[in-house]
Amino acid sequence: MAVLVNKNTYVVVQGITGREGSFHTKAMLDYGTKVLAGVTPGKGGQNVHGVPVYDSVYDAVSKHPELNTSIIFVPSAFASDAIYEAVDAGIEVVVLITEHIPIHDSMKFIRYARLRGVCIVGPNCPGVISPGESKVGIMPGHVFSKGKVGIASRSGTLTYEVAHAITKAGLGQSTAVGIGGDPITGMNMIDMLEMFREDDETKAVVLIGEIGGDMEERAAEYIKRCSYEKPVVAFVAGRTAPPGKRMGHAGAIISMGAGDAESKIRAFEACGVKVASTPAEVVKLLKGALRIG
Amino acid sequence: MAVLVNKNTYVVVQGITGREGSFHTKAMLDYGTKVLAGVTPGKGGQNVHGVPVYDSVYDAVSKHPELNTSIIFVPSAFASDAIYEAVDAGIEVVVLITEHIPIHDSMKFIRYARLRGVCIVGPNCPGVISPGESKVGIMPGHVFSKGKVGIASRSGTLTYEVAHAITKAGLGQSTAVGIGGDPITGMNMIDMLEMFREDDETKAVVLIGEIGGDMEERAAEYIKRCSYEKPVVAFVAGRTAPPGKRMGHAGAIISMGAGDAESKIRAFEACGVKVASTPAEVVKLLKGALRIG
Amino acid sequence: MKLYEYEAKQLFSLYNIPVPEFGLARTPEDAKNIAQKLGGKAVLKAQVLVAGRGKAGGIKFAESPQEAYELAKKLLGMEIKGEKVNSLLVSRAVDIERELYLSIVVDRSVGAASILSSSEGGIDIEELAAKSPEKIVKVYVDPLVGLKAHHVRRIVESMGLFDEQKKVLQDITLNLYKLFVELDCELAEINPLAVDKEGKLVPVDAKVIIDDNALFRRKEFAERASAELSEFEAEAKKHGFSYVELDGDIGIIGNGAGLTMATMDVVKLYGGRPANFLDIGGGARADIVEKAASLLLKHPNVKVLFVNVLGGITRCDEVAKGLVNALATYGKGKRLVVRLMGTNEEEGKRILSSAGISAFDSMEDAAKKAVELAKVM
Amino acid sequence: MKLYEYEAKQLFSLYNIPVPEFGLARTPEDAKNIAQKLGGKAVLKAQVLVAGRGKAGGIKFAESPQEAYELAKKLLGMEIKGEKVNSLLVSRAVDIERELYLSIVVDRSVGAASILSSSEGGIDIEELAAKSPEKIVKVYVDPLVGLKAHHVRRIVESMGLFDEQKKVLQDITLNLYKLFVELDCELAEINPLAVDKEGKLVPVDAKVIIDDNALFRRKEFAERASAELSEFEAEAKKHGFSYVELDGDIGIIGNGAGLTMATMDVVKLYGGRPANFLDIGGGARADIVEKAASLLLKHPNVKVLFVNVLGGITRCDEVAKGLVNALATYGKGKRLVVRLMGTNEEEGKRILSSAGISAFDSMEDAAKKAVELAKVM
Repeated sequence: MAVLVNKNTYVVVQGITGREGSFHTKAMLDYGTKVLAGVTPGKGGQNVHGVPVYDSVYDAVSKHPELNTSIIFVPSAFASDAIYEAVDAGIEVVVLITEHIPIHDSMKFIRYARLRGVCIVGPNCPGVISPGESKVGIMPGHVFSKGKVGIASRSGTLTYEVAHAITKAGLGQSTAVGIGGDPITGMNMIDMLEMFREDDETKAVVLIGEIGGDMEERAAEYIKRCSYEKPVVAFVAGRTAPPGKRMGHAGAIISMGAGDAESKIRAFEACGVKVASTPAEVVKLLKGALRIG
Repeated sequence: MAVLVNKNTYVVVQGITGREGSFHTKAMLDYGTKVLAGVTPGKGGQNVHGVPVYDSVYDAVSKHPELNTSIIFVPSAFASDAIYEAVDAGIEVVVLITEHIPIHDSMKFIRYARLRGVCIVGPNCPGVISPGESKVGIMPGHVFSKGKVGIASRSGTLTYEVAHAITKAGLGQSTAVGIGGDPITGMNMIDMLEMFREDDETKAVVLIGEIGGDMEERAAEYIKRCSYEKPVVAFVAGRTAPPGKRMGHAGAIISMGAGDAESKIRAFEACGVKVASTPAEVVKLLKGALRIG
Repeated sequence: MKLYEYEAKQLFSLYNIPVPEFGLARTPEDAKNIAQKLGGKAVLKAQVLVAGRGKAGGIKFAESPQEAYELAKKLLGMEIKGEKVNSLLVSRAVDIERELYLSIVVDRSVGAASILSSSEGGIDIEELAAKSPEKIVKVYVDPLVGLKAHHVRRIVESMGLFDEQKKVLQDITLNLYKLFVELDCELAEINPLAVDKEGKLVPVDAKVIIDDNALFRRKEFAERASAELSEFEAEAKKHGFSYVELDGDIGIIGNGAGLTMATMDVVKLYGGRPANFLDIGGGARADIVEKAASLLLKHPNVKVLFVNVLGGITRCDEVAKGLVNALATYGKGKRLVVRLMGTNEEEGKRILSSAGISAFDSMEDAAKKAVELAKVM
Repeated sequence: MKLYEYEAKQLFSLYNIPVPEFGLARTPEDAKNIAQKLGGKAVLKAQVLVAGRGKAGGIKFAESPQEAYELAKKLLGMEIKGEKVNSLLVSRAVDIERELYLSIVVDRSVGAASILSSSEGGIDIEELAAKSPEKIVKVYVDPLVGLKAHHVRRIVESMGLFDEQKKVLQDITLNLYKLFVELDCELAEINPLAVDKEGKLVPVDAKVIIDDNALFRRKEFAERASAELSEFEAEAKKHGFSYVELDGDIGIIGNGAGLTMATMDVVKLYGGRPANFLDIGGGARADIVEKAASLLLKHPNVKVLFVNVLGGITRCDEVAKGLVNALATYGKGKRLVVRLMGTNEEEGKRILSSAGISAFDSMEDAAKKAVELAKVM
C-alpha cells in the first residue's frame, strides 16, 4: 500500500511554470507520477510538458476532481498562500518543497492543515516517494526501489545516500518521506511512525535525524510508549556540529542547551532503536533487525 | 444513551459566582447534574452551593480530570475568551448560555471548536437536557421526562412548551437541545439529526425552527439526502413576522428575501417532514408518526 | 444596524476605498451649494434605509445647482415606503460604462464571511443568484485564517478587467474585507461598482450593516441607533425588552423569542391580528412585567393584551402581580387574556383570579379567546 | 538573528514595554556623558551576542561618571568568549527586590508559541527547568487564535504580585507577544524582569532573536546581519552557500545540509577535524562548485578538501568540472578527496581522472583517506 502517496495519487503542481516546477514536473512524469494539472496564477491555459496549467487550484480541481495531492514550488513569500489555497480546494496531501518560509507563517498553516486533516510534508523538504507507485518530490528516482523499508528523514541527500544503500542491499523502500529541514514541519517522525505502523508493506523503519529540536527524542518516547512493533534503525547527523550555529537547515541548530546529537542518540538507544554511526551502517543494522544476511 | 450529555457528564460552570451562574448551579445540582467545579478568575478558593471555585478551567481540570463539559454564563464581552479557555483545557462539550455575542467573535470560536472536535451548544441557548441523566442548562427540569423523542430547537421557551406537551402525552424526551437563537450556532440542526440518528433511545425527532437563515432548509435537504430513518416532526415560529425586523433572537430575521417561515415549511414538507401549525399539534403529529394512539 | 449610504461612504473613504466626491444636504440650499462645488451637475440620492428608493423616485439627476435646489425641495420630506427623507447625498455623477458587483456578507450557512462578486452589477443580487447563479463568484473566507491572496485572485480574475483595473479591484477587495472585519459588519456591499468611461472603478452605491451585538465597540453608531427609535421602541429598549411594532390590535407579550413569535402565529392562525411582538426574556420580576404590560396597554392600537408565559426561571406569581398592577393603572377599555404555566403556576392563577382575571392552560385556547374578544370590541 | 541587548531594548520601548533609561557608548567619553545624564551612577553592560557575559566580567557598576569612563575604557575592546566588545549599554541601575522571568519562544515540539514565566527569574531558565520544573508556568498559544485573556491570567496569577503590578505585567505580556508576532521572533525574553524596591516592574535584561527567514520583512536587521559576517562567511553568503566555520584542517563540501553534516561526522569518527561546513545546495553548476571549492582552498586552515556529492539534481560532471578548475587556481599545497555518486557519475569521474584526481564511491572510504592525508601534511 505504501503511505502518503501511491498509485492513486493524482498531483497538481503549484508553481509549475517556474524553473524548478517545470523541471521536476518532467522528472515526476518520467517516473510515472500522475501529474494531472499545474497552477500558476495568470498563466491558465498554457501547458508544461503536456500538463495543463490553471489559474488556481480551485480551477484545477474543478476540471480534475480526482486531484488529491499537491506539490508546491512557489517562492517562500507566496508559499503560505499556496498552502491555504490547496487546503481550501480539498487537497489531502500537500508536499511543500519551498525553503526559507518564515516560521510564524508555517506555524499557522501547519496548524490549520492539521486541524483540517490535511497532511503537509515539509516545508523545506525533498518530498515523498513510494517506489514504483508515485514520486511527489525532487529526489532522484533511480536510487529508490520498491521494498520493505519505510524512511522518514529530516534531510534530503542523506536520504538518497541511505536509500541507495538500502536499494543496493536488495531491501528496497515502501515509502521514503523527507519530512523537511525546518524547525517546525507538517509531518513529524511520530506521524510517520504511525503511518508506517499501519502499512503492511513496511517491515522496518529508518529514521534519519539531525541536530536541533527534540523530534527524535519525542519519536523515541513514542516508540517506547506504544511498544512499536516494527524494528527501527536511526541515524543522526551533526555529532560534530558546534552549538548556536545553523547547519544549513533552518532547523539544524543546537540552541539553549538542547538539540545536540548525543541526546538524540541516547534517547533512541534507550528505547531499543539501533543507531548507525555512518550512513552505510544503517543497512547493516537493518539486516540485523530483519534477521537477514 | 442520549446525546451530548448523559450520566457521564461532569460539569464545570464558567462564571459560577455571578447571579445567573450561581442560581443555575443550584438548579443543576438539584436536578442531579454532576457539577464538580466552577470558574471565576480571581475567585479561586471560594465555593458556590458546595461547588469549589477555581481561577481557571485549567486549574479546575487539573483538580477534576473527569470534567468533560462546561456551561458558560459569563457576559458577552468575555464569553469568547471563556470558550477558548474551555476548548484549550480539553473540555468536549461547551454549552454557551450567553447572548449578545458579536457574530465575528462567534464565527471564530465556533470554527475553532469544530476543527478541534469540540461541540459547542449555543451561543444564546437554554442548554441541553437528557432527562433523568443530566441537565446542563437553564431549562425547568420538571417539564421534561425520560423518553424517546429527541428535540433540537432554536428557541428556549418554545422548547419547554413542546417538551411539556410531549411529557404529558407520555412520550418523553431522550435529549432536548436548545441550539441557540443566534445566526450562527455551534451545533446546528444537521449535527443534531446526525447525533439522534446514532442514538438508540431516540425514536423520533422534533425540530423547532424559526425565521432567519436557512438552517431548516438545510436540515430538510439533509433528511432527504440521507433518507433519514427516524420520523421527524417540525414546528416553525414566525409565520407572521415582518421582513427586516429582528424578532428577539439575533438570528430571527427575514433578510434579503430569505429566511421566511413559508420557505422553511415548504422545505420540510417537501422531504416528508410533518409540520405542526401550533405547538400543541406537534404531539399529535408525533403520535401519528410513531403510530401511537 | 443598517447604515445610511452617506455613512457607509464615509467609512469607505476611511478605509481607502475611493468613492465619488459627495456632500450631505439637509436643505435645498445645501444641495445647491454642494452641486456648485461639484461643478454644477450632480446626482441627488434620498438617504433612507428601506430598499428600492430608485424605483420610488428617490434618486434624481440635476444639470445645474439651481436644478439641484428644485429637486432637493421635492425630495426632502417625501416618504419612501413609509420612511421620511431627511437628508440627501449629493454626489458627482458617474459616467457609467459597466456595472460590477462586490459584497462581503456573514454567511449563516457556512459560519464564515463570504465574498460575492459578479461582472454583472447594478441589479438585485438575489435576483441574479436565482436567475443566473453561474454569474456570481462566491468565495468563503475561513474566520481563523482571514482573507488570503488566492481568494482575492479568484474575485479579481472573474470580472473581465484590464491589469491596471485588477490592481485597483484587488485593493478595494482587501480594504472592504478589512472594513468588514474591523467594524463587525454583517454586510458590506458595493452595488454597483461602476467602471466609468475612463475605465476607472467607482463605487456608486454603498451599503453597510453592522452587527447590533457589536455596537458596544462602535459607540457612535449605537447612539444614532437609539435616536431613531419610536417612543414605544425606545421605552421597550430601555427596559431590555425585544419589541417589534406590527399593525394589528392584539398586543402580544411572551417570555422567550420563539414562544412570543409562536403566540403571534397562533393568534393569526385563528384570525386575529397581532399589534406587536414583545419578549420580556427570562426571569422577569413583577415590576418588569408591569412595565411591559403598561407599555402595550398604553398603545392606542391595542384592544386586547394577550400574555403567554411559560414559567421556567420566570415565576408565574411575579407575572401575575405585574399584570394586575398594570391593569389597575392602564386597563381601562382594554381586555386581558392570560395563559400561565410552569413555576408557581397555582399562586399566579390565584393572584389573577382575585383580580377577576381567569388564566388559560393552553396557548391555543387563550389565543382563540383573544381573537374573539378583539373582534367584538 | 540574535539582537544586541540595546537593540532589543529599543524594540521594547517601541512596543510600550518600559525599560530603564539607557544610552549606547562606543567610547569611554560616551559612557561618561551618559552616566552624567543618568545622574552619576550607572551600570555598564558589554554588548555581545554570546551568553554568560556577567560571569565573564562584562557587567560593571559605576558610582560616578568618572568611574564610568574608567570602566568603559577597560570593557571596550575586551573579548568575551572570543567576541570583541565594541559598545556598551550604559543604563540606570535598578534596585532589585525580586527577579521574575518572562519569555516567549517558538516551541518546536508543539509548533506554537509558548510563553514561559516564573516567579524566580535572573537565573538560567534551562537550569531552572531541569531543577524545579514546577516553578515554571508554560502556556501554549494557538497560532490561529493568538493570545487570549485566559493565557495572560495564568501567567500573571502565578507570579505572586499585587493587583497594580498584575495590571503592569498583563500589559507587558500583551506587548511582548505583539512584538514577538509582529517582528517574527524566535525568542523574546525578559530575564530578569525585576521588581524594584518601590514595587515597580522593570525589564533589566532583554533578549530577542528574529527568524532569519523573515529578515526580508525587516530590512534594517538584515543589513546589520550581513555587516557582521567574516570575510569567508560573507563570500559564502554571496553565493548562497550554507557555511559554518570550525577549527579543524579538513575542508568539507557536500550537497545538502544533512549529507554535509554526516560527512563532517564521519571525518571526525575516523579521527579527523573538519575545518568547516559548506553546503552547496541542490543543482549546483560547475561555476558554483568552483567558487565553493576555491573559497575553502584559499582558507589558511584547510589542508585537505573533502568533497562529498550525491548527485540527484546536482550533476556529477558539473561538480567535477568546478573542482578541476578550482584546483588549477588555488590547489597549490592542498589535497583534494572526492566522493561522487549519482547523476552523470561516470562522466564526472572521467573528468576528475583526466586531472589526476581519483574519486571514491563510498563516503566512508573517502573520509578515511581525507583524514589520513590531513595527518601526514
